[in-house]
Amino acid sequence: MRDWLYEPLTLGRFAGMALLIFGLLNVVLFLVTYAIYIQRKLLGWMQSRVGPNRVGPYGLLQTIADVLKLLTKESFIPSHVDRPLFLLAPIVAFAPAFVVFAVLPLTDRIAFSDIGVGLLFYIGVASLSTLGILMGGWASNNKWSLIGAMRAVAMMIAYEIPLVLAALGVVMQAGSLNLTAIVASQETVWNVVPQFIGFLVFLIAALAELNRTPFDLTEAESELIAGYHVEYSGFRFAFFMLAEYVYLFAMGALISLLYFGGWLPPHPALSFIPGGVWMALKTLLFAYFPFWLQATFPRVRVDQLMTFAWKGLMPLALVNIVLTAALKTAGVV
Amino acid sequence: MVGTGLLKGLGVTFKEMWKPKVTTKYPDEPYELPNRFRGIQKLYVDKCIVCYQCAHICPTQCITIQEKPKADPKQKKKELEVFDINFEICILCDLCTEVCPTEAIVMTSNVELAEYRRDALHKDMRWLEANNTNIRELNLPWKATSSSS
Amino acid sequence: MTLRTEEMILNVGPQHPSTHGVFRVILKLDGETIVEATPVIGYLHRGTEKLAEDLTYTQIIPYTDRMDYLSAMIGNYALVHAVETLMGLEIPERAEYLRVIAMELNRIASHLVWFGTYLLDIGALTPFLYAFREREKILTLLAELSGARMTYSYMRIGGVKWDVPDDGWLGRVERFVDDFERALEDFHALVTGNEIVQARLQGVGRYDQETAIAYGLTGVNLRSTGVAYDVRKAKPYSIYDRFEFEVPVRTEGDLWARYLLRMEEMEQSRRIVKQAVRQFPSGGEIMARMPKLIRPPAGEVYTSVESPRGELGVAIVSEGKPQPYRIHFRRPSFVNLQLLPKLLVGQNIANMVAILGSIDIVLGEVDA
Amino acid sequence: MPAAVAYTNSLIFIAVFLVLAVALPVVAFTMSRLLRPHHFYREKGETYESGTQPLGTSWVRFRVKYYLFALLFVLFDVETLFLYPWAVVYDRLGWFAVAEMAVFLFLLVFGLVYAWRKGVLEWK
Amino acid sequence: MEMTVGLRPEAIDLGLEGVAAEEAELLKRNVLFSRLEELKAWARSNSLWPLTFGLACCAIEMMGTSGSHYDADRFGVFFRASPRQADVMIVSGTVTKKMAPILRRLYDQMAEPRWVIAMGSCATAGGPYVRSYSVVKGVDQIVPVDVYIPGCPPTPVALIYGIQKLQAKIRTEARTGRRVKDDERPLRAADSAV
Repeated sequence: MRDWLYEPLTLGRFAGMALLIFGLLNVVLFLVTYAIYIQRKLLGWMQSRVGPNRVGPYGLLQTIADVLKLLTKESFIPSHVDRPLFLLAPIVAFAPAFVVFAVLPLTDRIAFSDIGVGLLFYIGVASLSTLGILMGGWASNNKWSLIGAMRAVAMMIAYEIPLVLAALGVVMQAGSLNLTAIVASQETVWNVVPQFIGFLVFLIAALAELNRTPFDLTEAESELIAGYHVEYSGFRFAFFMLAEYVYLFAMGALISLLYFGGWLPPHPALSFIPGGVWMALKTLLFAYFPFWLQATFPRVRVDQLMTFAWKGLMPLALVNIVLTAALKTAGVV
Repeated sequence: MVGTGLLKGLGVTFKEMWKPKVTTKYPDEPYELPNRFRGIQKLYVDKCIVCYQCAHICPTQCITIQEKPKADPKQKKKELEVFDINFEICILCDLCTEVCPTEAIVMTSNVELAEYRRDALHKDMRWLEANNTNIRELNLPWKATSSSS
Repeated sequence: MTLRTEEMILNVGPQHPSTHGVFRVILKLDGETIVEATPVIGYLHRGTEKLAEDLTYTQIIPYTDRMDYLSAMIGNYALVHAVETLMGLEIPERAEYLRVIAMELNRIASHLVWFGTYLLDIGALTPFLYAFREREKILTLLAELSGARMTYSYMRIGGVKWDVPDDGWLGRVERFVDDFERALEDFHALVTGNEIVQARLQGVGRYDQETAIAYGLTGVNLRSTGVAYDVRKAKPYSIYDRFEFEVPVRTEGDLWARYLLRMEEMEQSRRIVKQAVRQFPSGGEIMARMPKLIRPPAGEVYTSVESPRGELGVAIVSEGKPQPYRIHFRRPSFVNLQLLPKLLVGQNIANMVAILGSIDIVLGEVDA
Repeated sequence: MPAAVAYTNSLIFIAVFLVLAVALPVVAFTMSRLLRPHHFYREKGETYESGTQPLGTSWVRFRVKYYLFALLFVLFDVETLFLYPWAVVYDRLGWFAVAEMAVFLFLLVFGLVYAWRKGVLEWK
Repeated sequence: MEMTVGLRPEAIDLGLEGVAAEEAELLKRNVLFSRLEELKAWARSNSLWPLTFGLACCAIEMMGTSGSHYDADRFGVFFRASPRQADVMIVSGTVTKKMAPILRRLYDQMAEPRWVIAMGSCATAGGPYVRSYSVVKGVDQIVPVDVYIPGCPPTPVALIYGIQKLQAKIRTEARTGRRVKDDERPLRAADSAV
């Protein structure tokens, strides 16, 4: 698997890897399907109700029914839209969400690529999705979508920099942009300890990047009907949702790689449990964490969001860098 | 400190997750409605004296009554020929059961009345007579105490 | 350098999650900033007042249920109170206690709907469900009393329709009232203390006392500017003078003040219900002696009550017939809504939703 | 040269990811097209605007209030990118690089403070 | 004493006793086709997303249905604010003449397949406002209605029953391949076009 990367490629290996990637796609789709189910269940429990429980045992087939319904639901193109962009937008929004998985090593054995600039690749590609949202929102020729798309861009320009700056601390710690190397550098202590400020900034900025509560302004239902995808129906709409949830897992994986030691166990004594399990646990934890916030918090206003990002998170991220530099130079960590 | 309110809120939702849920099991188990609940009327055809009071009090005039032509002119008691409730527009205000002097029309707490056709919501005398489950026990408690008029 | 930008005209409503019904505002937007707001009403105009001219007074009661459908008990009471005043009726004490208990429970239920939907407007999901969970308990109590969950038609001219259910209903009311205190604490922990909520509400949608009075605002919308006007205290009706309760007042005049006031009003209603249950008379009639056909004497009357939304007034012109010659309702939602266009100018869409929610309109009442 | 091999292989696999990521929606939309009903008429295609007829188009010169933020964003993003190579080799550089980067960071902070004081970071 | 109202899902009466023999024959020949249709119907009936669209009093009971106590989410009922993504329009309240064209436009903008539930007597026939000058006497004059729920307003229980009845209708139509209800009122010409 990971070894294949370091030897010349044969056709067989290529086919094997392609199959594995296809498998990963299916795993991700499965995870997303059940993330939505678990989201509805968790929200239900936190709201003193039971959530879906009638479709299949314990409601387990609920999201399957939803997906099938959306698949067989009419997905028409409204009359006054910019057709090419309208059709392209869901693909542009979804594709980067899956491509970023390419640079995320899953364990010390399983990795699909090993490039030096893994972290940069992730951050760069992930922000492409905003382009898909902007395309969809603008092409719809709908005022609600337009406002939603504009908000998406506003959020992207507000939270990209704190996100990048917060990750810089981790890079300094590890001395590499390669995610495998970053994990390897956490053998003794996880980055969340020395980089706690950075972790907080990164987490908040990540929530904003994912458009999760309290930063779900782009599709703020009570304000903008459905935001940028108001005019999308059927499976095209489903792909916007899919992209959003795939990112949830990608971001969950990234946070566990950057700050929680990826596949490393919390204590060496626990290393009999395979790394993949640790990685999966951490990823799921961070993928489901936003649902808890969703059950609790209201939405911030767009001006508050900008102010918070530029006046709150930016200075905090800069302080984090200076602090890391100082500590490193002093030889504390 | 900034953030304590947020954390407290998270605590509330987290605690709620472990509490028992309030959701009813309704379609699997019957749903209990109070005795006084206003679902749909039940008619006792024998008790009806065809006084038309219910039809007159009805704010939406959804009750249609017709009496039977008397076969025997000496016969005192009037009898019902038609008693229809247009349940499309019935607003369940309970005034008809309140004015009925013989309690020939009373409320039941049956609420599962959805239909595919509008016509099916026209309930005739037979239907209303056959509707004999979940009938309200007491119709007018205050009638006994202050029926001076 | 200025950039030339165009204004965009955006319809908010009639189908919009945050207009609380079929209300429509036409916004002229510059970016997300509102330059001009034009409310459009009438999408739920059902001609209640005209219909009432053909109906006897008893028959009008179900229609008052459907005007302010969140507080139907208070609508019921407003009508029967006006007719009773016109007729000069003496109402049995037991009936008055039942009315007050029902009305105050209904006021809590109404504020709970406001609380839930308001928080939904500003993006929080869970308070809505907690509020409806508590409301469901009230609705069950009221259904046990009156037989309906929302459109009660419980009050009659001269009394009430039903006596207390004899299966310990009052005890259940008292238990609910005690439990509700804890629920309110939960709401405060979940919402009031939340910094995001505070940031969203404080200092937004502010107006001063003069404006409020000039626009004829009543209820919480007025009290948030420092005027302690509550019909229950100012012109006591029913038996409200027998209970100890406060009229909460704040002076900020912003969304936050109105939020806190409504939360505090629930607490005050809770107090009233508790006292009413304690003082509840052990026996007595629930209906005054009434003629079979209610014919108030010829004349005019205007009475008002404090609904959850403000002063709900009923004006009746009677010609001595069983039907009114003319009946008019002073609907607080409608009056309070007038200030909206002025408040919205210069705000953004997120604030618009919050401001509209804080006025707390019920479209059935606005359009009647 | 294993590193170079790894790099080429990685790029190939990333390309596979990209192909799959594009193929999935394309295949799904095609499948959906076969399964879903088609019934389009003029009223259905009308732009949705809360149930009313849209007043005017939405393709106007929309006032993007945050264009100053956007300009700052470009600036800061580029500057932040410069920080990355420095961060990677931070350990191996001496005090000189630290000092140099301190100057750079200072400029960044200075820019932020300047924008802040200028009121650019106010949402107007 | 508490009274109870019972419901067994199989007790839902479809008014569909016996499909004609030749139709049954036709069905047999199209087993594969009907299986697919049944699968679609299963998915659609279990994922009815109503449009967030409240008109009057009934809307509050509709909200109550998604509240904790009744939890419409159990059935996969999940409110969507955009008509493009909604499957069922629950007309909850009085439709006035001013509102009628808007209701129709919203219905038009929904993607197919789509259904309409007339909730409450106002939506069914005008209800208490049947004699009012400004109220539409029944929403079926504007959009084709699948299920009528009487009541003023219907309790959440009645609405859940109505939703179940709609689910039953969707599944039955897929299984038998014929409409459960003959719609006597012709739709607008636009509906039958294309």
